Amino acid sequence: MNDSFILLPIAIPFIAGLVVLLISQRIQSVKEAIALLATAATLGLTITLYGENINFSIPWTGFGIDFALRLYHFSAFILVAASAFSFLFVLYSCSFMRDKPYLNQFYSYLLITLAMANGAVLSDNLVLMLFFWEGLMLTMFGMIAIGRPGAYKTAIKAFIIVGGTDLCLMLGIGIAGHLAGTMTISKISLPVDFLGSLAFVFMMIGAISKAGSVPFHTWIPDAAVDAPLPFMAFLPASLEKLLGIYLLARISLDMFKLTAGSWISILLMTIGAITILLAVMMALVQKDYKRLLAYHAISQVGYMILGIGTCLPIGIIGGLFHMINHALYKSCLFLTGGAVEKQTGTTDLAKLGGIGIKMPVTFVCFLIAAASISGVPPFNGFYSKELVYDAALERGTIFYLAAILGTFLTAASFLKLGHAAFLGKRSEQNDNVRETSLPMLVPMIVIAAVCIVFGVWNYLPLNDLIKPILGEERLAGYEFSPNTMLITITVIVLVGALLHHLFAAKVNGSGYKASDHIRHAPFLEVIYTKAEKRWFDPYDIGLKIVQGTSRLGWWIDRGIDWLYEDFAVQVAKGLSSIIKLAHTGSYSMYVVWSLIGVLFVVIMLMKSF
Amino acid sequence: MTNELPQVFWLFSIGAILLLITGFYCLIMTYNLVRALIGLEILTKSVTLFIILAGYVTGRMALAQALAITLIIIEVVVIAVAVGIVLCVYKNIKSIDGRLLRNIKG
Amino acid sequence: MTINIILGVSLVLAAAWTVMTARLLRSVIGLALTSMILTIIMFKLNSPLAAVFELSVCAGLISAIFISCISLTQRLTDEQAATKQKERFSKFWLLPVILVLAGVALYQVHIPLDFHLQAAPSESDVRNIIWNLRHLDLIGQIAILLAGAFGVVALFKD
Amino acid sequence: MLSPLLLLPLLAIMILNLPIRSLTQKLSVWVGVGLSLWQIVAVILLATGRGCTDTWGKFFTLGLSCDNLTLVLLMSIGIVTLTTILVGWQTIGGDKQRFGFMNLVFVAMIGMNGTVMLTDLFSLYIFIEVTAVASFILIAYQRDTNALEGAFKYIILSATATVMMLLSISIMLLVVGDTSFAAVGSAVKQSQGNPLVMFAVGIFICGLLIKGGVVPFHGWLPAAYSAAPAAASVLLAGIATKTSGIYALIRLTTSVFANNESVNSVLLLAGTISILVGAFAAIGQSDFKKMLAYSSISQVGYIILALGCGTNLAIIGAVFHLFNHSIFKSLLFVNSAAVETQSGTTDMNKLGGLGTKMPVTNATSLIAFLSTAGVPPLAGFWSKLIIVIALWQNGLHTYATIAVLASVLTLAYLLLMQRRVFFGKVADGLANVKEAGWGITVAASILATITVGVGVLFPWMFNSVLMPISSFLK
Repeated sequence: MNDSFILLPIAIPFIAGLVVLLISQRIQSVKEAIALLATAATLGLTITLYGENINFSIPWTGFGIDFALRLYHFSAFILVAASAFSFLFVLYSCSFMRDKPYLNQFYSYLLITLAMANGAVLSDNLVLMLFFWEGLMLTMFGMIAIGRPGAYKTAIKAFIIVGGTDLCLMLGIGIAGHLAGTMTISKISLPVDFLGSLAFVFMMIGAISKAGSVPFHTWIPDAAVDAPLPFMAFLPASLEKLLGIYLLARISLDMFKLTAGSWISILLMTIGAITILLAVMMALVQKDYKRLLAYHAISQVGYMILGIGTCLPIGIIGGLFHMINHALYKSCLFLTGGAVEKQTGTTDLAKLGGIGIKMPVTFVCFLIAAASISGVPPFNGFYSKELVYDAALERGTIFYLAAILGTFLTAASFLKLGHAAFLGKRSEQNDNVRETSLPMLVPMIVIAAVCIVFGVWNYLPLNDLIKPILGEERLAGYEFSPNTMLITITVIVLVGALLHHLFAAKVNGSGYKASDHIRHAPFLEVIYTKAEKRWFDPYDIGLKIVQGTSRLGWWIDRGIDWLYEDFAVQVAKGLSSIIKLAHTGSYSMYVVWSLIGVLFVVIMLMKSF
Repeated sequence: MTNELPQVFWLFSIGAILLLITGFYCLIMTYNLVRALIGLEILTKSVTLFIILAGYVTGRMALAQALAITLIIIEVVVIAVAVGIVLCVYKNIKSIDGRLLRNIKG
Repeated sequence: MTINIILGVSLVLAAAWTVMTARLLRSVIGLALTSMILTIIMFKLNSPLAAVFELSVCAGLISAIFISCISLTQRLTDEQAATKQKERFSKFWLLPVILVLAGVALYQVHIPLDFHLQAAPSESDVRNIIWNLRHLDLIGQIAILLAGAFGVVALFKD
Repeated sequence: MLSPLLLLPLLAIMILNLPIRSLTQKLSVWVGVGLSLWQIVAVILLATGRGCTDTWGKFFTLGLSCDNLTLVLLMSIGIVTLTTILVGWQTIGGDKQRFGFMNLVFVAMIGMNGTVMLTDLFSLYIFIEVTAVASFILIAYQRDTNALEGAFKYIILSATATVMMLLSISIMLLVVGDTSFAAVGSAVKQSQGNPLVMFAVGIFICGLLIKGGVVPFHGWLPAAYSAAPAAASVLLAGIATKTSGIYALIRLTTSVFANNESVNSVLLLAGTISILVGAFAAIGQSDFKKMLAYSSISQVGYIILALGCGTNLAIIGAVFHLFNHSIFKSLLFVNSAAVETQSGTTDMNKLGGLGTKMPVTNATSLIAFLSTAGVPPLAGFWSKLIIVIALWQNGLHTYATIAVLASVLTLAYLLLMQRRVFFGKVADGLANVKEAGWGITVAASILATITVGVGVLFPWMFNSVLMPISSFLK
């Protein structure tokens, strides 16, 4: 195969994106067809490229910065995933985005995003990667901005946060390049001394903010409401996670020599644990379908960062497996959200309810994805989380507890979501709701099916996709048989979550009759009765605590938000008004300034005499 | 004559420097637009004197005179255009007070 | 030398008067006077051609431009002029002080003039330099005169 | 091929002003378009090594010279003049008015072309003054009070600048006995320790800084840029002040005033202050054009900063940024002209939602602002990158950091501009706004294409086009 084929995954979507932008809005179907064709072609191409090892390099700007691309297991894997998701989203958008304004921009942004993402994944040069990375930021900005009329505020917030963290990434790249003496990623191998760790932390900030971790997450929930829905499913839910975690994995596996005991490992795990808990608590109190999902999109990143942060092969495998799983089920969830929005016109949970019967396929897909994200066996989320738990337990019980608590709360919130949206009493205006159209259903079904496949036959992705990334040497001596004890704990936790939901539903009086048979089920009854007698009170208190901490989390969340949004703006405004006051408009004043300037320059030049 | 040269040079240099000070003082302190232009003229005179002086003491009188003549021609055009602008200002706001020309600030 | 000192002092005095007098017309006359003194100085400095230009253009043309400008704008009444004069004095009393101080201070300084001083007669003709050696400056002058003409047309039309 | 760049516009003015006005008034615009296009072609020819024999120049003693720096500037003069003429065509009503405007543009063209080609300090003063006088009149062309205010401030500050420059020239005459670049250059090199020479160098630089609008010499700039008629502000902001101030500064500091440590530190400081003051002042503006004016101050700061760094790479960055800046800042001003003519205001509080009404203006403005803010892969990113790299390599880490951080500020205020003018709800009374006329949209499209093209092709241009620029550094 010709080496320059490696350029095509970047070139095809990019050119298609430009073409789509130029086509008139009136011939909508042509646009859709081009977008579909381009993504399909990219997908096919990346699949054929899978398994190849290609190094491609042409001289670029000088200073040792070449246009270097490298295709190997890891990047090929991410390429396939990104292309597949794009294809499905275009298919979905064909139906969802119809009748929405700015359509031409949407498709071209999506295609260019794909091109940039492919470029960032393929590049073997830090500066080149940065180039694509920044391009991604632009298209992201554009995509949020074309959502609702008020979306600009969100877009700017996202832009500032992402721009700021990209600045960190730049700094990190600068330091790393300086230390290593080369910008070629595959040649860099740095020890984690003072400067090295500094570089790592800067690059890590860039990576995890792209993945949407705390404290760089605040734009995601806002974007969830403002941006077009396929965007949410596409960027924050899947593509950015892929990229962010890809970069994190690259820097922690290849570029830096991390060991399990280093403080960076602890730092990563702490960030992971905090992200899991903070975001999931936020999710629990949400009242909007999309916002709730968006907070989960943040929370799940915590598992990946935790997994990679353990620096144990099992954890890394778990983190990466979780990354791909998360991309699957979270995009599926967002797609169900889009279907619900399209059919009912709202994503407010208070106005939804009981539409599960009206939209059975969507509901089933939702169930599968929700079970997956909650870590219910035998769906895929369960297996990846198991691996992360295993690694976390090995590194410290506290991380394990955080992870398992996160699972509990995740399950609780999804029970709530499913109950409120699809079950329960149906309001009158939802009586005429129908199942959504085929192009929207297909991606959901496909993704849900993959969720099951990756769950039941989990050795397939593990052996063929994930393990080659780490290589044989690192894996030597590790077994990946599930730990029975951990599985048991998980199951118990999940059941607990279910019970909690039932009780909460009952106490809140939302009439969940289906709880009866579970209540009298032979084994559960024991636990259940116990729960009613002994566990209930602590439970209630526990709920209060959870809500209290959620509130606290909310304040922290808003505080971080304030720092980005108001503080910086106020400082800039203050300085600006001082400068404005100084410009009085009097020409003699300006002459005086100039003369003072002249005096100053002359003194500076003459002081050596 | 020759031994007086530095003294002559320095004497007129002082004169030119004082003209410079006068011109800038006028430019800064006055509000009247025409007077600001008169300040500019004084500055120009100071510079002309400098150039002539430089030519005189280095013996490049012809060059200095050529430069001075060019300079005078250019400055007269600038002043003419400036006076035109002042007159337009007067036509618009019936005043040549510089304090009224502070609409664009900040 | 005495004549030189008198010339220099009167140049500065004329300029100071130009700045400090209240009536614009007198100010313009002061400017013309400054110009004339400068002309004499230029003659003394062996630059007759430039001196002629200074006299005809600066003392003549520019004064004419200024006077026409002043006559087109509103004149002050005598009372206004009187109050203006007071105002001006409160604002400009500093100028003579500065001038005297700076003059005395500069007179005390003897800067090291380490360049080659020579009062040689002009090495070539002024006209030769203007017309034959500096064509670029000529083009510039033509351009700026054109610009001035367009400017006058643009600013004074109708 | 060099002297025609001066003489053809002069000839054009002469012929147009023959007493056959009824004919020439209609022709003037076409002559302008032809002249600027010819200039672009001539530059390309010169750059490829053809047409170097100067047939006309034999009849004159002009002392013109041409190196790669000159070519870059001539190119941007051609492009910006072309767009100015297109915008003027659209925005200035009446044949007679337009005719006068075109004449002044030609004069400005002579001034700028002369400035970049000459080799004599005094001629430099003359041609800077030609450009300036043409600019004064262009600013005041429509005779509204604000424009007159801007023009008057420019005259005062510009006169201050010329006094500085002439003072410096007279000292050079005193020390050197001549005013040509070569003579002054060698004399400055020999007399490094002479305080008088340093003083002369210092005030000349100050004069140029005033002309270029660098903080704290920038007082005239916001007024002049924002009050000028739409077409004039394109010329002024795009190229006129850049040639007379910044180009001259680059030329003098690199080839005449011998790379000097203390000069460099002055430039570094002035550049940094300009970047920051300009950016912060721009954030608080509510007037479209005034924001652009302050942005111009801030961008010029980058050029000065790079110049202060003094290495070859930095100067390439400065020249490249000068070119880019002239393109994207003209583009922004063309867009402001479109907004001004269509909506009748440049007050951003009264604007909004024009994006849907004026798609071309919206798109090109987006490109221009992203390029200004230094977002890859547009042209502005590369020049800023080169500047930052050069600063970093030279050990000026603080300045490099400030330069990077300030580009975030640039992004912030231009984003603000874009949002308040083009996005959001359509403001009251703007429901019937339409896209600007073809002249403006064509001009905007040309400039946008150049910005994008240079940005995308940069990696391939770097070695073949950009690096050779430094050949003038000898």
